[in-house]
Amino acid sequence: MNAQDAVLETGYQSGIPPVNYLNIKTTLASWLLTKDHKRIALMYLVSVSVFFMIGGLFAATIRLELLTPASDLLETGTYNKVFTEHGIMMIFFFLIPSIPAVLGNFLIPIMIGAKDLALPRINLISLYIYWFAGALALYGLMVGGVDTGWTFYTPYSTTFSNTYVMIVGLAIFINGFSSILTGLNFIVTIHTMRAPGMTWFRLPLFVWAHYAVSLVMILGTPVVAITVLLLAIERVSRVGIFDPSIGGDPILFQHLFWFYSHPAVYIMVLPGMGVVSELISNFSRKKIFGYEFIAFSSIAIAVFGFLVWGHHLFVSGQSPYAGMVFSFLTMVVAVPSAIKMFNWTATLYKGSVSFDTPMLYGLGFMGLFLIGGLTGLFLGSMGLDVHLTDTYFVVAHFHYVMVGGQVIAYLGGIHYWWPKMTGRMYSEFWGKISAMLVFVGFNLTFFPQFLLGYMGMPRRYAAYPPEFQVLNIFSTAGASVLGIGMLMPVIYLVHSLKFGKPAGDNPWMLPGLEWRTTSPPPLENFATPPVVTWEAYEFGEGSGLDLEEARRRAAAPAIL
Amino acid sequence: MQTTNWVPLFPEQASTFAWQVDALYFYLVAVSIAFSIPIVLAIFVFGMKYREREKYVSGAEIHGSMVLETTWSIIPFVVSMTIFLGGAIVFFNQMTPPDDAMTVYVVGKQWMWKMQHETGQREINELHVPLGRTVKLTMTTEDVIHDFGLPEFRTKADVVPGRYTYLWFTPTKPGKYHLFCQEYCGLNHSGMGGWVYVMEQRDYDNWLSGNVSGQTPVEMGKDLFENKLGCASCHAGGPQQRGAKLEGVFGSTVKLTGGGTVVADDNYIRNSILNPASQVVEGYQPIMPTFKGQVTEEQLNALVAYVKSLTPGAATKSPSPGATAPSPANTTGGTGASANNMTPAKADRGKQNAAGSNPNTPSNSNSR
Amino acid sequence: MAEHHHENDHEHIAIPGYLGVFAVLIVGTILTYFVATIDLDWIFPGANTLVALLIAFTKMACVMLFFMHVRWSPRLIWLAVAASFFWLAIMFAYVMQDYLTRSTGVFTQ
Amino acid sequence: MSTHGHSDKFVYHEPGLQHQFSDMEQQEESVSIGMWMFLVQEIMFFGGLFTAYLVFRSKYPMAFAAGSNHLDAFWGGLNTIVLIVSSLTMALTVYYAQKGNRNLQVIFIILTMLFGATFLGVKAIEYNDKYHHGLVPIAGLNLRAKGTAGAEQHPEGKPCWEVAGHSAEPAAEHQYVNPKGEFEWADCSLAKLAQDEGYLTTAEQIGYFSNGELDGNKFRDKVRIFYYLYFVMTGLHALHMIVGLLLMTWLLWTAYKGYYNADYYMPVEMSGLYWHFVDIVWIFLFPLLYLLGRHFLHAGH
Repeated sequence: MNAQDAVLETGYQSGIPPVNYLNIKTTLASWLLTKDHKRIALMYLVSVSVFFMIGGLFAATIRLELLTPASDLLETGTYNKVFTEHGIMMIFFFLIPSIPAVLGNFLIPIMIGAKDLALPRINLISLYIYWFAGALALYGLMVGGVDTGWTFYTPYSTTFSNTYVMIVGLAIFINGFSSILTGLNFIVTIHTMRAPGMTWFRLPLFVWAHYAVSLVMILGTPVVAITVLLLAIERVSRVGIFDPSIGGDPILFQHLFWFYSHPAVYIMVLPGMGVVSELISNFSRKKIFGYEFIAFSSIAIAVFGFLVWGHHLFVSGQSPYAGMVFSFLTMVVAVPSAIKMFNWTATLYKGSVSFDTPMLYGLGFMGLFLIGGLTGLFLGSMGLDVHLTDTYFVVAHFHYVMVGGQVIAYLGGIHYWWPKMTGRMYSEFWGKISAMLVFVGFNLTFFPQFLLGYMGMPRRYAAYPPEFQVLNIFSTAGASVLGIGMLMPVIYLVHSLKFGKPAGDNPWMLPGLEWRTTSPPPLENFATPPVVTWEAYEFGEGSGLDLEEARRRAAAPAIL
Repeated sequence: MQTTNWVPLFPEQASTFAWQVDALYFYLVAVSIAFSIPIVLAIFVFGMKYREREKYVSGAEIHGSMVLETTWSIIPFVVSMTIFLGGAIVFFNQMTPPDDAMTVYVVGKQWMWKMQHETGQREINELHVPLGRTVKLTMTTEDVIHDFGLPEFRTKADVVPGRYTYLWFTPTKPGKYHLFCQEYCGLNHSGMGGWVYVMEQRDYDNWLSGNVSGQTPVEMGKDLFENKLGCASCHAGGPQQRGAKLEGVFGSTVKLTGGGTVVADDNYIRNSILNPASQVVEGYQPIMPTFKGQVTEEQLNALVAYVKSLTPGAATKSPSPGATAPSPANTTGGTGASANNMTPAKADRGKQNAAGSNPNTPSNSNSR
Repeated sequence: MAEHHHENDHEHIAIPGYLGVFAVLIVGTILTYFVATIDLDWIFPGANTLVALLIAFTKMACVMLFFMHVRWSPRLIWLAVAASFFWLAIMFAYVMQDYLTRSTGVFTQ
Repeated sequence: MSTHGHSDKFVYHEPGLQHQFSDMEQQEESVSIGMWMFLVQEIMFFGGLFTAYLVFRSKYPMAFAAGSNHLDAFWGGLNTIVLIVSSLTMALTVYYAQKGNRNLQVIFIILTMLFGATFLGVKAIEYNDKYHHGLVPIAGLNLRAKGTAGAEQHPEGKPCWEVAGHSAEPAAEHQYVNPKGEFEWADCSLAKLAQDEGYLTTAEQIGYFSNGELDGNKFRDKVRIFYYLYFVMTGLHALHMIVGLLLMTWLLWTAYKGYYNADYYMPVEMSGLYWHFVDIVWIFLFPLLYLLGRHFLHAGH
């Protein structure tokens, strides 16, 4: 029996299937020791949300402190710790794992028609590593935190900071292996676990994006691991290669650090692009424009992303000639991102666009990532970077990419696949409201920071000259809106778990494999192993979905 | 364009290449707008025009177009190349100091900037420069990485331990401009700022002459004694003097009111300036105000040196304020520095042979 | 997967083969020592290092191809090996391009 | 399929097949790709260290040569041989696993472990030697010092480049105290040599000299960087050896239990990959750390 029959059999079932991965076993052990990628994904979802909350609290504190020029709410020392912890929590414990470990973990096996990831035990191990590292980081936070900035620049972090650099550094070192294992798992899975008929060019772009990300994780993360290790050794032994007093070189640390940490930016945003590709195509019910180009631009970004780290070092004492090379390559990386942008836009053309909550997030992503990407050019262009680097322009830029890009996409993805994960539908009304709030609040928060940056307000300042205050007030005001917008989903999503109406297996009648199994899916994802006979993003008759029936049901008065 | 607007969007253009940076900025803003407007417009138009009319109808069967893809790969590439070139040119200017530059040595330390002019004047967190003169900063730091950032001059450079980095600008407008440390450097990072004063040549010369720290300790002390602090009004000889006579006092033993004697050595003089009431010389009223907090260490040294100089033969033992001069710790190994350590290092040796080592030039001597 | 070779057709190398590779490795080791003791700087400075590295690479190739069976592995494995060395090269090249051109922080000196 | 005597007995129950795979073949492919991806990240992990080595070697070649010449190439070479032999035995282990020959499997695993242990033993000897000669870069860890030509208290009035020849054979050793346990290095003759022959790098011209004079202390600091890298690199490698040995112990147990056969021996093969990788790392560490300055011993003087 092939997938079409499976659909006909289970396709329109609108209740919660009696047996699914959530209720098949309910003991605590059945969760903590599970090897089921879906349960692991859910546990990741909870964990990263916790870290996102913590990081968010720090963000709020920062904005409050910056409401006034003087450092009156926090002393400078506390402020330094706060922005450092904000960066560490958000980057290492939310942004990097969020989409791959939650959505990727949940969806990749389903999307390629597999029973599970290729290495489920490794998957569980990576979750525990993540938990351990997170706990360690939180411990470091409890005992006094760290104040080096998330970049840990030497020699401040090795010699001069008297905060808990060791603990947090160790946490980051350990956490690295969690994401290495995840990436490793994805690559293996995508190579070996595809269902019959699921050729490379029938893969959803979400999977392509994650393939690219996994490459970066495997090739980049070990380098930052060894770098942080060297940092730790040097901090303990008081001697090392970053120590200028014996002829070491602090800038070597920056090289090694950014060799990973710039590609890490792509680790954070590439999966977002994958999600958005799904959203745009599916909610305009039209095959995505230029599938191959989007797929390969992901790979291109992953590869070129490794060649540009030096643009963080234009003013740091790096050779200006090296700066030239890095700047040039940075400009080259802009192209694949542009290609994606244009293709998404073109996908809307002659589509049948519906504006459900996930789509709102998708469109929001396009707008914000557009600005984020373009301002990246400002910073990649050396002459301008000399003026802008280490100012709020940089802060605004990477928040546009990280929050405006990655977080928005993450929220969109969560809304999009929520019915599949839980079998319940959230309140569409509140969904739309929060999407709007997030978009508005975000822009109000971070756009003023571009202006502040060009005026020269330095980043990581607890106290700033009074002429910068007006824009900072705008920013803080926006932040409060953003905060509300971010909290609302937590409320109505949790609420929907109990009271949301059953979503049915395929609420939007979409062709992706994940919509052809029950929601929530059974333990091994499919009642019968699927055989793929349709192209990616095939919305017409070729998809084998019974759209007529679906229309009839849609026309019928909804049962509430 | 004035920093006095209620929302100033642009810092002043105060250096020769500031306009280039701004031009580049405007070019990029233009590019950004040129790219965003069409895309955003397209999103809105398509969104409205092709919004879902009937449920579950699939959109048109368009899978892509080679022509379009190549177009919108090539155009962004070309544009980004123009951006790269523009940036590279401006960067080249920012990194290429003219030869006729006047050098100022800068040492960063947590959390202050120490400058020294070639003529010997020292400043802290302030830099006075003449209008229109090209200034080249030779910078290093005693501890962590700092960054000498001058937004109004549109330039900035990290200051790295164990090596020199350079920065140059030619101020074009008199005024007072921000100096920020823009590389995070620890606890008081946000306090590690200051001002750059751009002055007309005339004012600058006045400032130079007004700034005593170029003088020898004795001259400086004399100046303080007679003008700045007005000690002379009491201590200068003469019938109606209220303060003790200082000529020849150094090294002698003086009687104190309420008995007891003390040898008038460095510490005694120092102490009498800071807490005069503690050891009053017999026959004088304890009326002298304390100068604690009004005189810097350096000025104190100078005063002591001057008082000594009033006693023939004692002056030779005068302490040199140079002893208190800063010198970077972490300069043992020429780090990434390579040749750029050579030039100043040589200059340094030169100075040692000639005018005694320049305190703000990192010396190559081993700090272990 | 088309490029898959089942590992069980493992007659690809037998005892003599392994011993041969082993011999090569031993010889390489001894060779690398003696070459290191000869001064090759008359060819060009650093010639010694180059020779040492060439030998090391040969030895590595032997181990990978025969001991690790890369020679009989699917294309993907070749790709993985190639990729890792490519990325190593990136790291070396792009870090060194800074150090080799970093005479100073400014262009003209 | 091999038709080896042992295999039929195991053919029905495929011991390792996990639920997510449809067949053994898919599982084997997945596992081997997974292992290779792991090795890729290992390569990048050591890659960071090699980058650091490259940078500082290119800055301070003479200091690195001096430091390297003081390492004992004999022990290093011996260890290389030992590792290569262990690689051979490991390869043979896999070979006999494929053949489904349990006994030879077990024997060769034991041999492999023996050679692995030998390697660690030799490393221990070397580390101990460094400790006694004040060559541990961390201050305070060289408390029990023995003098040799390479690192001994600075002879009075002698410039650092005339300290007795720094040849590998130790001069008459004598105990002496190194109260602070400082890193010790007196001999900078190689820097002198390079200065005379005029191939100092710019970094060296700054890094070794104070006021135009060769400065023994500054040279010592650069040698210290070499030893720092030496200890970190060999230390991490040794750590990988230890992990490898644990892996081997587990392998030995399962092999002894007759867990593997001609149809299922992935664990053996995967452990083999890891073991060979560790061997490869050493193949590079040996020349880079032990041999790179040898020719100066026989060239300059």
